[in-house]
This record gives sequence, structure tokens and C-alpha cells, in this order.
Amino acid sequence: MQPILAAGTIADFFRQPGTWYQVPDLAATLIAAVIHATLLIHIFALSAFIFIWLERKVAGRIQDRLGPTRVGGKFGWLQSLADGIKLIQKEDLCPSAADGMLFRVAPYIACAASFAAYIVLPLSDGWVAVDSDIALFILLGLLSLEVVAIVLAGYSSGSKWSLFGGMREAAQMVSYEIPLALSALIPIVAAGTLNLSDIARMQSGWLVNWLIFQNPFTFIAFFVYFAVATAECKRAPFDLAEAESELVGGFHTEYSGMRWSFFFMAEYASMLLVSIVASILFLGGWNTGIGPIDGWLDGLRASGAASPAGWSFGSWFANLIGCIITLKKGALLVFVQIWVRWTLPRLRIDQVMLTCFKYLLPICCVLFLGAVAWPIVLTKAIGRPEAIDWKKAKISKPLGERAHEVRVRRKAERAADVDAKPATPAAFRGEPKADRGRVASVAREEGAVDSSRDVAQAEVSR
Amino acid sequence: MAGVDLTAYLLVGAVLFVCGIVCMATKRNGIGVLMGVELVLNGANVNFVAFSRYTSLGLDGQMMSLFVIVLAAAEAAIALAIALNFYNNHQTIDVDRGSELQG
Amino acid sequence: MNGAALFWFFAAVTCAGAVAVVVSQNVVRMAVWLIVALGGAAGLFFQLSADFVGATQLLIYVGGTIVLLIFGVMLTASGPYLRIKTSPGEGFLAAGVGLLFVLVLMSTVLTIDWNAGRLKLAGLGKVSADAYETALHKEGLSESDRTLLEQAYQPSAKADHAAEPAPKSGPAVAENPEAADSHGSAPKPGDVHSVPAALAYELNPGRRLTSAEAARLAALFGQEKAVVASAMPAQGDTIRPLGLALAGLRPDRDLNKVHAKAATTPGYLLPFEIVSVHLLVVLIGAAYLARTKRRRVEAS
Amino acid sequence: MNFESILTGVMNDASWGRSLGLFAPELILCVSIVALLLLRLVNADRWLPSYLIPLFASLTALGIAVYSFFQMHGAIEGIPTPGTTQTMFTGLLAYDSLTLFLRVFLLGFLALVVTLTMLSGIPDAEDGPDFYTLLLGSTIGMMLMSSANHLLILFLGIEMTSVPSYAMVGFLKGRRVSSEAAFKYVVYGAGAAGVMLYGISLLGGLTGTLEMPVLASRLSALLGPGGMNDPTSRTVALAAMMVLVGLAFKLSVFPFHFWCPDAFEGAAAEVGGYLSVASKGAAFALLVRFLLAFTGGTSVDLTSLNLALGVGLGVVAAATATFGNLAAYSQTNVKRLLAYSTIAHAGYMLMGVAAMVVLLNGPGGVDAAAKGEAATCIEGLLYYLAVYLFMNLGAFAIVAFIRNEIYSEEISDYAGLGRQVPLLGACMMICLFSLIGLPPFGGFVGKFMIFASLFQAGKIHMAMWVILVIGTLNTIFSLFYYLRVLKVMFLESRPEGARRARVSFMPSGAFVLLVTLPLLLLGASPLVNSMSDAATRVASMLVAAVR
Repeated sequence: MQPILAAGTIADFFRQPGTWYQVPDLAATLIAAVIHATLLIHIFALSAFIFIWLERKVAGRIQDRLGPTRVGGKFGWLQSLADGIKLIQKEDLCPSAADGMLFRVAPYIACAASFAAYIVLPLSDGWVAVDSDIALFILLGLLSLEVVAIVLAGYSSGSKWSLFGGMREAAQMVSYEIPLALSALIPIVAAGTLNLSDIARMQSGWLVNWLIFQNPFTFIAFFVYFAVATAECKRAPFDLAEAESELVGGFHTEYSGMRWSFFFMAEYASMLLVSIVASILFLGGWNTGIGPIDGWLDGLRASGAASPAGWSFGSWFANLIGCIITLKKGALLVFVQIWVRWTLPRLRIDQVMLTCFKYLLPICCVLFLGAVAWPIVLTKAIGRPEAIDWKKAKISKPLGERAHEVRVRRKAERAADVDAKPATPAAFRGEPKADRGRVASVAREEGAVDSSRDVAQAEVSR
Repeated sequence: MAGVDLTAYLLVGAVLFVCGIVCMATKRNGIGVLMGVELVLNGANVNFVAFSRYTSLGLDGQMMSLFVIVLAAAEAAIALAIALNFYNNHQTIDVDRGSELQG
Repeated sequence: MNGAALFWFFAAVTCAGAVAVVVSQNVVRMAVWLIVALGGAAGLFFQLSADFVGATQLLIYVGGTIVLLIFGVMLTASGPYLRIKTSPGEGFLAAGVGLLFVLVLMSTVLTIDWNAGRLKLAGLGKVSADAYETALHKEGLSESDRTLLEQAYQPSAKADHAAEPAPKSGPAVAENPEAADSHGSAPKPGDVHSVPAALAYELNPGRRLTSAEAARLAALFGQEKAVVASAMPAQGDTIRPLGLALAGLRPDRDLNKVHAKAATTPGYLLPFEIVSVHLLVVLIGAAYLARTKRRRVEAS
Repeated sequence: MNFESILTGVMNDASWGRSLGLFAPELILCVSIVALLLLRLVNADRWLPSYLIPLFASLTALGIAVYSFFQMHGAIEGIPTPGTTQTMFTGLLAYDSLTLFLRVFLLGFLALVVTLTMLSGIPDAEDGPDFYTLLLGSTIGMMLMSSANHLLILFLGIEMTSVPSYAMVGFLKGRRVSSEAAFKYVVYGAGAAGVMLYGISLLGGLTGTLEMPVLASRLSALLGPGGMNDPTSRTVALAAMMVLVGLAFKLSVFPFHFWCPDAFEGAAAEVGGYLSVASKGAAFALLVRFLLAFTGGTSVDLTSLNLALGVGLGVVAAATATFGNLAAYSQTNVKRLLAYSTIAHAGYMLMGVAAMVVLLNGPGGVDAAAKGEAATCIEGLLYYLAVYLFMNLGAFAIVAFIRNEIYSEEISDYAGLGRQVPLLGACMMICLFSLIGLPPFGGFVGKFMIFASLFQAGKIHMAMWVILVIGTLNTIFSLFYYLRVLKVMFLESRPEGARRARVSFMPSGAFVLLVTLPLLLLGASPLVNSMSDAATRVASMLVAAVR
């Protein structure tokens, strides 16, 4: 399936020769980039909008209060909007002791870092800005840039509270990156790819296909990942950087107005980000976990891919549902993070580091070794790499088989992509899109398709 | 990629290299000098990756740059530890300020 | 076109960051500009379809090493904002040194005709008259190809290389694995010397070749593969090739050749493993230097 | 051919017989590093002296290295054949006689240094594991350097050697001079490594390969007849120069020597002794390998470039020796004096390398005669290295033992020590005489070999004769400052109230004697012949591989 929202496709649309909306190459790329950024910014900003409200509401309920009730109806729906308007109105202060330029630029770096990570995040099958083979790696890399902003904010504020917060944050985030990457690696060991879309595709089918249920190690890894991700987003109980009871507000003590709120948007956005990643890595991504429904949705998507235009309303609808499911799963995990925040007390900084290096890191290493050894040991012992024979139980297929299907499909897509590259995509020339049809048919065959040449041969022999 | 060829990338690498050398030569702050080193290493890395794309160096170039990134991180770790040690003993990080060893 | 625009954007960011690092007087700002420069370099890596290297640069360099440097700055800053004052004299000196280096690099690296170099490595730096004529009079040769051939090559002016011992030049060409394995209409090692020196053709140093022209020339002589040896996937996706290269399999070269010459295709498993030992040693060393000296119990 | 068979082929290459087994000494060191770390996990460092593991590891590895050295040289009698050069790990490392020679050299030296630190007690019981981890890590890097067959290993080896040694220089972290020395060392060292890497990138890009054995042939194919008007030639020269800058830094050669006195004065004498010998040896092996990789191409342009390179190296060597000796004259600190003497000796050894390059790139091409003469140069270099190991380590060991007694390293404080501790005084005298290059000691033989090869090289390029003269003058000049130390030690009397030095024979005196005796043996005994024989074999095998 061609990524329908991928920048390449929109850019190609505007590049078609002989149409009234044809624009130069560069402009087409820019337009596509703007469209994508706009779409993503909505997720980015709206999530913050909703989660801030949710946070207040949940906090209220946990503390036996009502939380916001007035603005925008019964549940205070628009409380975040009111907050936002208030923050915009506030004076933009910059302390005289601060390093002005760095002080001003730090919130933007924080925002940009966590926003940039959304580039490679698939929300549904093909709904991804950049469908990279190393999506998870890039995502972790971009996420790690946020720490720079925090450190700069802490340093440039010219206040000791901020400096303390910044230093703590740097130590904490850099340390927690290691178990974060390791625990994310455990489902990767099972799946054999870093491509997030492929990982999610592999989990289509019944609930048992989700990677969290793949083996005991991925099951534990999910909880480790969740804990580490919470720390990486500097959320309670790991929110040492802002610890308001000891550091006043940590790195953002001196900030006010919109700049202050940028830090929060970045925080909530990365909360959602790590939650969606968790849902893709462990919880099936955009798949429902109910075999027939997933099969039906996959069929709809495939039919769209097979159609001449490369997409159909059916496939779009299936993807919309997928997108909603992904976001729901992410939101659920964010809710748990909020819940944890208002339940658990904050750790001390030494306890935070102790947790990381003495517990989480060894646990991750053991899990990693276990995840590698598990299929090998099982194959030696019972002759198949999985504990339960899903095929015999007629529920599902083993992961290896699913991974192979996904790989075959991806290869066929690539081959079609290479074939279609020199000319303008057929979809916009109004010709029957042979490539796409072929892709679907080849993918259905699950044959050993090895290169573009083989795809072509398969086509000829038919 | 019309108009952009190997030379353009090498130019960027050269700029990074020259800036790094000048940085190393002029900064007296030890950590500033280390930043110059990072620039030089990156100049070489840009070269490597560009060569890996445009010449028969192939993947060797990318491999090399990966190792360089890792080695640079190791070097920075030791350098920082030594700089902290120096600061603890001298209360400064100025390379020229250390004047007990001369002759 | 897009590639070019993005390249110039990233190149400008990188260079501006690098220059700002040099000019900056405040250490923390230097670090920020360094982040800009290295981030721009990561963008260039993505442009070069080395996505894994780019992501590594972001994760380890920008997110790790620089944070470490900033950390160091913060721990060692004596004043609130450490400023390094450079005297004008030093500034001029630095500018002079920089200019000198730029001039050196301008006269060497940046003036090389890299595409001609690739042709030379493929054994096409000097072709026999036979091969040249065959290529020139090939059927269906387009006008542009003919002009290219005529402009890129000139009759060899130097006669003295005939005096060179003949068997020596042979291995030099045959050494090149890409050139040695293609038995097309390529110049056989002996060809160069079997004809009188004046009848060989060599690359015209006055004519700089573009990548496309070099590839075209190689194709005309039947050695396309040698020049376009680096078959990097255009869209990145270098993780599998890199993983294979770790073991010594080189998908960017011809797979069938790998096995026969296993000893000459470097795999990177050893450096990968040995670097881990190095990192262990370095971490122990850094931890030793950074912690305060433990006092013995007896001493207190 | 399918994927699986290719994979099997690649995996076979890393198998025990082809690579891992040959790599056993390095593996032993790696394992001992991990063991040092794990023992701390179970608190074994409380009761187990930390030097035991490195000592055991280095002796075991030394045993293996010596065995394989004799195995390789026992197998071939007379003139070695070029085919005997082998590579490990898909061609990344060379497994030839030079690798084995340097292994024996480095591991033997490591064992001696570990013994020295055990006796002088410079890392105390608390810091022992840290110190030995750094020492072993650095040695692994040196062994990689000495067997590098690929530009990545060249860079990796240098980094693996330098980075732990930065930390070792700063190991006495409470001392101001120590931290200052380490800081300067790391800043300059990192810069040199960066410049070298840029040079490597240019070389790799030009030739399309990072494998050193094919560099020469690729460059021959690449270089035109334009000489320095051709930008490619200029770039090759620039790249080679940048790589040589990195190596020159490790060798503390003249314009890049400035870190050396500071680092040696700030570091403990044991660390100074280690760095001065081991890193020199490995760096010279690497330098020889790198320069040999450049030699043997067919292009006239490359040959003239190499010739210029050789003469340039000779000039730098002469400048280094002169500078080292001149600067040593005014020193008051023994370690600093020895540091400048180290610089001067690097100059002498570099003269041998320069002579080799000149001889291999003469007008006659690389024929058998040129190879024979070049082999003599390498032989001289190796002999010199072997002698240098003992004389320098001896001197530094004596400095360390005396420091433990009188708490000083100033020359003036050494007054009368020669009579107070006659054993150390006598050994110091032998070491210093050998460093000067006086006849009955090993230093003379090594220096003589190098000067002889310089004389041969002079027949190809006159400049080498000038360098020979400068070298001889330097030897005479160095007499003065070495003798000054001896004069203070023996002719002046110990001042009233000065700390009395008591060095017992066991074990310190015995160790010093153990290190000093080989100087006599290598200077005037049948051992000279067998040593020179071994060096000849190594050298001729190495040179025979040049095409």
C-alpha cells in the first residue's frame, strides 16, 4: 500500500504536468510539508489541550474534588482553552540575570524536539509522514533532543532553582534513555524490524497476536517500558526536574506565559508519543485485537490499494478507524500516567538514579537476553519458536509467518515504488494503476519475491 | 539531485574542519577546545558519508562514521572527567591558566 | 531539485552553526551552536541517504555527547555566564590560520575531479586506442555521447610511459577488484602497452566530468558497475546493508564476488566487539576520575 | 551461490582457527578487564591484590605470543616468502611477523610494568582495579595499532591507546600537576586525532577503499603525471600529512612534542615509563605499516611523492632529535629530562623509518637490493625498540623507587644517591650510558644499525647524509645532560639532613637489575646476534610483502 498521506504523494499531486494546479518542484514539496505539519500539529496541540483538562479532572476526582466544572458546559470541557487564553495574555518575562537568547529559545527547542518525533510515528496503516525503516531509532534520537532544551532553560534562567532542575533533568533523561532503548528493543527482537508500520501490521488478528503476549519477556518489558517512558517524560513520580515542593518549579521557575506553556505542550505531546509507541510496540497499534474485524479492515485497506487510484473511500475509512484506535490506546496509557502521578509520591533524585541503574537496567538486560534465547530454546525443546501452537488452535499464525507476510508486502511495495519512480505516478495520469494492482496480487501470493525483477517476472507469467 | 555533487558536501566538510581547527587554536576554555575537536570529527564524518554515497567507498564510509561517533562519545566522556578534575584542583578551566608545567 | 534545496538549507545551517561556534564568546552558546551545526550535519546525512548514521548522530552526538559537554560547562563555570574574551590580535591570527586552511583545502580537495578519479580507479584513466575507437564507432551512438567521448579523452601526450616496465602497470589496473572482474570491452591490462604510447587515450584533465557523464562514459566502455559501485538505496533504509556489512557481506558490491574474496572484504565485527571493551575501559576510567577519592577506613 | 553459503564463508573467517585463535593474547587481556570488573561486584578486591589478574593475564598472553612467534619463525628457514603474510578478521588485522614481534614486545613490557607498579605501589589497593583496567585497555589498543591492516583499525587503535592513557596520566587526581598534565594531553591528543581522521577520510575517498594493502595500487592508478600541479597528488600529500600528524603526535615528534614533557612530569613515573616505551613501539609499528602501504605502487608520481615524504620525515627526525636534546639540557626535573630524552630517541628511531622510505623509493624501484636495505632499516628500528624498552623502563623504575624514598624527582635532590644506594646508582649509570649510545651497551648497537641504514639511504638522497651528521652530533651533545645527572648522583655528596634513601635488594633492587642486565646482554654478548637475527627475519618478511 502506498502511504496515502506520505509527503511524496501529495507532492506528486501538485507536480503533475499539465494541470492548472501544477507548481514547481520545490513549491510542491513545501506545500506537502505544510499540509503534513498542519495535520500533525493538530494531534500535537489538541492532545495537550485535552490532556491538560483530563489531568485536572482526574486529579480532582482522585483528591475527592470535582475539578473544572464551569467553562464550556458541565464538565469544564473548555477549561484548557480558558487557560490558554489566560497564558497568552500574560506578560512575557525574562529575568535580568538570564541569558536572553537561550532563555527565549529553549521552549521552542523542547516543542520542536517532541513534535519532530511525530514525523516517523504511524497513526494508521500508511498514515505516516516518513515511513522509515529505522523509525523507532529516529524517534528515540529525536526524543533525546528534548533534554537539551531543559538543560538550556535551567542554565539560562540565571536562578539556582532552575539550574538544579536542569542538572537533575539532564542526569535523569540521559540515564533513562538507556533502559528506554533496551526495553523498546525487546519487542523488536521478536518482530525483527525497526519499522513501526511493519511492527503494527504484524499484530493484526486476534488479541494473542499482540506483541505483549508474544512471550513472557515482552510482557514484562511492556511494564518496564511504561515506567521508563514515564520517567523520560519527566512525569511523576520521576518529576525531579520541576519538583515544586523543593525546587519551586525546577527548570521552568522563571518562565511565564506562552513560553511556560510550550514546555507543557512538549511534555504532554511526548507523553502521547511514548504511549502511542507503546501501543504500537506492544498493544497491536491500530489493530482491534478481534480477528474478524481486523481481517475486514485489512481487506478494506487492500482493496483501496488495489484500486486504480491507489486508494478508495473504504481504505480511507479503515485507516480512519485505525487512527482512532491508535489514538485511543495512546490516550488510555496517558490516562494511566496521569493516574499514577496523582497516586504515587515523588522519588528522591538518588532513588531515581538507583532505580535506573540498579534495577531497570539489569532487568532490561535480562529481558533482552531472555527474548533472544526464548525462541531458540523453544525450538530446541518443542520444535517451534512459540509456546502455544496457534495454528493448531486455529486462532492465529505464528509471528514468523506474519512477519514474513509483512516483509513480502513491503518488498512488493518497494519494487512498485522503484518502477513507478521515473514517471509521474500513474494514479494522477488517469491510467489504470498497474503497479498497485500488481502489488496487491503479488502480496497475496506470499511467494518468494526477491527483487523488482522477480515482481516483473511474476507479472509476465500470469 | 541536480547541482549538488560530491564537491558540495566536501565543501561543508571542509568548513566544519576549518572552523574546528580555528576553534581549537583560539579558545582557551578547555571545553571550548573540545567543541572544536567535535567539529573537526564531524567534518571528517561528512566527508565519509559523502564518499560512501558518491564513490566506491560504499558502506565502508558509513561504518567508519558510525565508529567515529561512538569513539568521539568515549573521548568526550574521558575529557569531561579530566576537565572536572582539573577544575577541582585549579578552580578554572582555562587551558593557559595551568602553568605549573613549563619549561 | 528538492534535494538541492534541502541540501543548501542543511549546508547553510551546518556552516552557520560551525562559524558561530568559533565566533561565540560564551561557552554555553558555543554548545548551542554546536548542536545546530551537528544537527545540520545529521540533516546532510539523511540527504545522503545514510539514515542510520543520521539517527545515530542525533541520538549519540547531539543527545548524548553535547549534553555531556553542556553538563561539563555547567559544572565548571566559575561565573554565572562564562565569557571568553579573545583579543583582536588573536582574532586576526585565528582568521589568518582559518584562511590558510581554507586556501589549502581549496587548492586540493575541492579542485579534484572526483568523477575522473572514479574512472581512473575503474581502469578507464587511460584506454587503448582500440577500445576508444570501438566505443566511438559503436552503433547508435548519440551525438551527445560522441561529443562527450571526444571531449573527455585526448590522445596520450606522454611517450615516456612506454619505457616503463610493462608488467608493472598491468597488476595496478587488475588490482582493482571491480575492474578486474568485468571482462567486457574493457581495456585488458596488456592493451595499454601493446600499442604505441601515442595511440592510447587518457582523460582530459581540462574537462571536469559530472557524475552522470562519468557513469555514461563507464557505460560506453562497458564498465558501468565499476563507477556506480556504491549502490546505496536512494531512500535510505541502510540498516540491513549496514548489518550485513558488519559481518563482511557487502550488498553495495557484487554479492557473488564477496565469497571468493572473503579475505579482502572487510567485515566490521571485530571493531564492533572491541569498541565495547574500549567503552567499558573508558567508563571505568571516567568514573574513577569523576568520583571523589574514597578514604580508607583506617586513615580516618 | 546462495546467501547461506556466503554467510558460512564469512563466519568461517572469524572461526577459531583463522582469526580468534590467532587473536588469543588480545582476548586474554579483554577477559581480564571483564574479570577485574566482575571481581569488584563480589567484593573480591578486598582480599585479592588487584595486580594478580593483570600479571597473570600478561604472562599467559606473553607465553602464547612467544610460542607463536617461534612457531612462525621456526617454520621458515632462510628467506621468508611473501605468501606467509596472513590476515585476521576479514583482512582487518595483519598477522605477520611484525604483529608477533610487537606482541611479544608489548606483552613483555606490560608484565614488567605491572611488576613495577606492584613493587612501587603507585595505584593503592583501592584504585588498583581502575588503574589496571586502563593499563590493559590501552595495551589492547597498542596491539591493534601494531597489527592494523585497515584505516579504521588505525584510527581505532590510536583512540583505544590514547583515551585510557589520558586517564592514566591524570590518575593521581588529587595532584594539581597531574590533572593539568592530563588536561593538556587530552586536549591536544583529541585535536591530533581529529586531524588524522580528516586525512583518513580523504585517503579513503580518493582510493575508494580503507584497506591498507591496496592503497598503493589504487593510488598508482589514480595519480597522473602532473606532479604537484595535479590536485589529486596535492590531496594525497595533504591526506598523508594529516595522518602522519596524528602518528607524529603519538610519537611526540618535533612540532607535536609539546604534550610529552608536561604529561610525563605530571604523570607518575610508572605511567611515564609505560607511555614512553609502549606507545612509541606501537606507533612506530603503525607508522612502518602505513608507509609501507604507500610504497610499491607503480606510478612514478607516487614514488617521487614517497621520496619527498621520506626526506621530509628525515628532516623532521633530525629536528626532533636536536630539539629534544637541546631542551633536555636545561631541565631540573628528572622525569621532564627523561621526557625530552624520549623525544630525542623518537627522533633517532624516526631516522630509521625515513631511511626505509627513501630506500624503497629509489630510482631503482622496489627490487631485491632495495628490499634488503630497507629490511636493515626496520631491523635497526626493532633492535632499537627492544633496547629502548629496557633502558627507558630501567630509568623510570629507578626514578619511581627513589621517589618512594626521598619524595622528590628534582635532579638536585638526587645528590649523593649514587653512593647511598649503589645498586640503583650503578643501574642508572648503565641505563643512561645506553641511552647515550656508548659502546658496550645495547643502545650503541641499535643506534649504530640506524646510522648505518641512514648511510645507505644517503646514496639515494644526499639529505640523508646531512641527517646522519646531525644525528651523530646529537649523540655527542646528549652526553652532557645525561652525565649531569650522573655527576649529581655520584660526585656530589648527600647534603646534611636530606632524607636517607633505603632501597632493599629484594624485590626493588632485583627488579631494576632484571631490567638493566639485558642492556649489557644486548650490547656485548651472543644475544646481540640472535636478537638481530630475529629482527632481520621480521623485517625481511615485512618488506617481502611489498609489491
